[in-house]
Amino acid sequence: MKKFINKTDDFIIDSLKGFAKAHDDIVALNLDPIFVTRKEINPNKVLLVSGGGSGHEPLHTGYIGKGMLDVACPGHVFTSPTPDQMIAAVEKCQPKSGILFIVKNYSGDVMNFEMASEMIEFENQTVLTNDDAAVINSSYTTGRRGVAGTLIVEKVVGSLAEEGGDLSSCKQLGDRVNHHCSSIGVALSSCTIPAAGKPTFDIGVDEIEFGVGIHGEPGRKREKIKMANHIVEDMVSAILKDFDEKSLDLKDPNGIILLVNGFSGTPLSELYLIYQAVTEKLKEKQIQISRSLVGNYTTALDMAGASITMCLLDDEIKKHWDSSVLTSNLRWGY
Amino acid sequence: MKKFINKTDDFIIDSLKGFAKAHDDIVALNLDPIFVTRKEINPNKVLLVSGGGSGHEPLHTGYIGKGMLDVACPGHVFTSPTPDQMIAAVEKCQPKSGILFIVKNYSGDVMNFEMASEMIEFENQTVLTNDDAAVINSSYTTGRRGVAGTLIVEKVVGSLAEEGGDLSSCKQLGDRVNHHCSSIGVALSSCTIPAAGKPTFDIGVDEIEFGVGIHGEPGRKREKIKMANHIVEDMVSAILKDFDEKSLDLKDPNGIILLVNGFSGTPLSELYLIYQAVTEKLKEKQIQISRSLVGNYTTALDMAGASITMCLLDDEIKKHWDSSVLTSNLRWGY
Amino acid sequence: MANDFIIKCINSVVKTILNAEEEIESLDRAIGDGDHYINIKRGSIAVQSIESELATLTPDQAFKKIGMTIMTSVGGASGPLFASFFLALAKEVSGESNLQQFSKGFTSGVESIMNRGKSKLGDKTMLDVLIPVSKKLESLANEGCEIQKLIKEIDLVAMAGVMATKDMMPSKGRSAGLAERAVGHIDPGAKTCQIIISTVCKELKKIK
Amino acid sequence: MANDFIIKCINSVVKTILNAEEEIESLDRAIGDGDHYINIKRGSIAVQSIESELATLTPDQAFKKIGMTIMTSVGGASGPLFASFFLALAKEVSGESNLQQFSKGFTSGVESIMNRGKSKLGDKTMLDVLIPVSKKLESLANEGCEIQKLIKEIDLVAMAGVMATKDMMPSKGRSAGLAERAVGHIDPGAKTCQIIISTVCKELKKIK
Ligand SMILES: Nc1ncnc2c1ncn2[C@@H]1O[C@H](COP(=O)(O)OP(=O)(O)O)[C@@H](O)[C@H]1O
Ligand SMILES: Nc1ncnc2c1ncn2[C@@H]1O[C@H](COP(=O)(O)OP(=O)(O)O)[C@@H](O)[C@H]1O
Ligand SMILES: [Mg+2]
Ligand SMILES: [Mg+2]
Ligand SMILES: [Mg+2]
Ligand SMILES: [Mg+2]
Repeated sequence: MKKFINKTDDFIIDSLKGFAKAHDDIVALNLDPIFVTRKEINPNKVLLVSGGGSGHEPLHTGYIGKGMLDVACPGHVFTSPTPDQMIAAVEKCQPKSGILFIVKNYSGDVMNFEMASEMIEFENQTVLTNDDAAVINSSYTTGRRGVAGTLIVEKVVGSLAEEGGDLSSCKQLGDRVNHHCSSIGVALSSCTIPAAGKPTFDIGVDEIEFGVGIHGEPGRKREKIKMANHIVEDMVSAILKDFDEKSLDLKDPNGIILLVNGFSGTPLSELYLIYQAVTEKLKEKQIQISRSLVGNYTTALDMAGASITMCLLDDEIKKHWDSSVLTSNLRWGY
Repeated sequence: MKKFINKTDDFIIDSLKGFAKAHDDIVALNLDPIFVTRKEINPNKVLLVSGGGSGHEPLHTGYIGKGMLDVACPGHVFTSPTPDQMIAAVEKCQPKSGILFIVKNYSGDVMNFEMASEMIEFENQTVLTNDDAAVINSSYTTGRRGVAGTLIVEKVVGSLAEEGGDLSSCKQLGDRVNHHCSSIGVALSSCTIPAAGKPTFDIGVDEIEFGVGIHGEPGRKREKIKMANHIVEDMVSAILKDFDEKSLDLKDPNGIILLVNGFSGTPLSELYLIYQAVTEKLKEKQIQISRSLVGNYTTALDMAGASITMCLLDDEIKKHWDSSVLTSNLRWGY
Repeated sequence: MANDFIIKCINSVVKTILNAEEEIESLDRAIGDGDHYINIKRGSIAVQSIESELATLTPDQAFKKIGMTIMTSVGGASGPLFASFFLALAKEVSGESNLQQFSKGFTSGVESIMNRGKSKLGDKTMLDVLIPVSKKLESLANEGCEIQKLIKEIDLVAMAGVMATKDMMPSKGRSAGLAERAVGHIDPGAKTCQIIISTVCKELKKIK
Repeated sequence: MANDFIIKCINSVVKTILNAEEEIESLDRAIGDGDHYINIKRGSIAVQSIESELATLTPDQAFKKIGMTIMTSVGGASGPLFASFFLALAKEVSGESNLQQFSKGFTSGVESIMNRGKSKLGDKTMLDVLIPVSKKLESLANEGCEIQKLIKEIDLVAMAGVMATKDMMPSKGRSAGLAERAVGHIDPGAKTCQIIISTVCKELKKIK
């Protein structure tokens, strides 16, 4: 394992210190327990709190700021944060309009946020994101994972909260955006957790992992690498099938947000190539791309690979997607 | 080699098509010959034209837009563009206030832009960037390479050109910003050119390449991997020495822009960790960090590694750094 | 049950966990996200580091303190689950608890995991070790079973529980996404529980 | 010098280049950025693709066309250099050029490379093949040397030029950053020139 790192135990803290310094006009870092808030906390709005294991940067710390999150609680690499982090963060913020937790659907995240939710005295609700179409949803399983769609939920709900939406409206909108999002990811390489020091999974020089999660969890199937257009075809099919199963019609004239997300080890040029391939597929299907985002927005340490997320728009979602946002890693309109 | 790619010959064109579609509010793509311009060309301002081999995205196409570049001419991967691309681009733009070419100092780039410069009938000048402190400058060599500092030159001169600065002021400012920039890069892995299909250089599992260029050109020395703080110490020393040799005093109260740039294969979390290490070193040296940028801004395909760039500020450079910019990959103030 | 025994167990467990790095880690790499060993190591070392404080507490206070320490140091899925176990256990054991009382506490701890994790026997998790162990423990304790025999039986049940996860389809935790591809792999959390239980059994053996 | 000979040479050169992939590519990977083979391949195929157009031109027009084609297809450092060579050569050869005239044109082409590249003998570039070859070619042509002997000598000089780059310190092009680490490696552009020259020599041999 080769990484820019001092001691593995200090990795997250060293990195967060740099993050907080580089963006000290936007965020403030609390150590012990660890959490990041906006530099200026507005206690009157619904407090949007997210968090989860580290290793997905810029998710979530990079989305703190005007029009998006108020707080993020980073855990160790790929390990959910502990309840004391969320508790200390909301105590510092003293929100007067309640708290909305935005939590990716992983057992660990769900349970730690649940414990925090039970232990704090502020009114709070939770939006669980579970946009990963790779995991077949059934009553039998814990359910689908939350992946890059989470960023869209955070942006859209962030806008509503910023303009004064109340807790139950935020919760409702969050649930709807999540329902309107489907994602699928493909890995070309494994990631390496610093403390583990070796790749999470082995993958052949000519293999890809289809349906991989953002922790390098194995996906639906292992297959031979093929032309990008063909990989994208499979990815788009999986997403369209998912929307079918949700009975959502992507041919809606509102169109979709198309997010081509890199896991961090794949160059921007390849992400744009994927984007191009998706546009061709969607043209065939007469699906309108109304908004686009291409880049490394929800990563998996150093994993090479990418995910595609589609979010079906409606007037409200579109309005809140377009509104101004001023965070370290997503910024427009300001 | 595993990449999201269709045919290696189509790589650049497929990727550019996606780029242009994803940002069709900002840019327009011309095929045959290939160049990218702003969607709306303003023929009255000094036309800023950059370009170079592909593989460094978002450089330069990602910096086209209000307050920065007007045109970028992408070559094949790591291969300078050909004169006909620049010639066709400026003919399309019909600039009335002259052209400033911003060219990274590589034999190929210099020669191709020189031929273009000789062959076009518009008044034009060239700023050659050569911020790479890894290459010892001497009359004996072609000189230092242009690396991530190029982005700072493009931003600052872009601002002056946008507000109506004339050609010779733009040229002068560009040369000064370049002189005020020093960079040094370290690679943890090689990159792989799609058409070559194998890594450009071999590097041991415990080795790093100190002073690497943005094409994976071998650097100053090969050494064993060590703690990030120690790698950063060497990098900062090399840069400070370079400023010494240029007789520029970094302790100036204007302070510096600190750019921690990823080559694309290194996660954001590690870049922030490097940033943190640099801040500690600069504190010791009493050098003021006035502006910061951390991310993948000048990349080398899929190479893991990072570079540090410092740019000594003065009032004019600071003003033009802070002014609004609206490109696909650098955006503030709008 | 005196606290010096609890502390002995803690120290032993830390040692065993550190020795099992390769084994535990490779299991979570195969069907999880590769961090389970690191999580468990961080948690057990955190608990070990409060040893001197534990020494001054009653057993119920000690279990509560252990639970809180795990809750604030481990994270992930295993953190809240192990924390819930100890917090529930703490409620059932009093100052001078006996084996029967402990076994009730153990069962209550396991139920607390089931509630927190919304999981049950057969989900391919740590519960596939913990549920059989709690059942066996309670019945043997109620029978008044001789302690050496009890140790032996518990050890066997725990081992059988781990092995059983191998052929299960996963339905909880990160491995759920894998579906049939997880079949053939042992659950890492189950393995950890078995290792801890077996270590405590060894410590118990030494007393008698 | 008739165009059908030029075309024969082009086809031969393309073949030789394609066969030398491994060799050329590894040289630029060692001390450059790994793209030289791809650039040369792209350029020579582009030239080959205008074969039928070349057939209709006078030699000077053909060389000019070749130069322009290289200029707009190769890029990198080698593109403008090779392009300059052919554009300068085109200016010196007339409709029915002889060896002496060609050798002058060759020298003029090499000078054009030196001007464009601001480079000279000993910089560890293609010029370390081209300059000695142009000198030898001009003196042999002026002496009225017998063609088979000339071919042999040129071949040797080109080979000696390539080998000489091995121990040079680089000062131009991408390898300059490497300094002493480039010593021991042959320059890729020099190798390409030698391969092309040797291929043309082989074609010449076949005529007589
Ligand atoms: N809902 C659940 N109920 C019971 N045990 C669970 C549940 N989810 C996960 N586990 C256990 O936790 C283990 C994984 O723990 P760990 O790797 O530390 O956390 P994470 O899964 O968050 O990375 C699994 O092997 C499994 O035994
Ligand atoms: N200034 C120069 N003068 C002469 N030849 C040069 C010069 N710069 C580079 N070269 C030649 O070009 C070759 C490299 O070409 P190529 O790899 O195609 O371009 P690039 O260096 O831009 O990647 C070198 O091996 C060298 O022979
Ligand atoms: Mg985890
Ligand atoms: Mg090149
Ligand atoms: Mg895990
Ligand atoms: Mg090259």
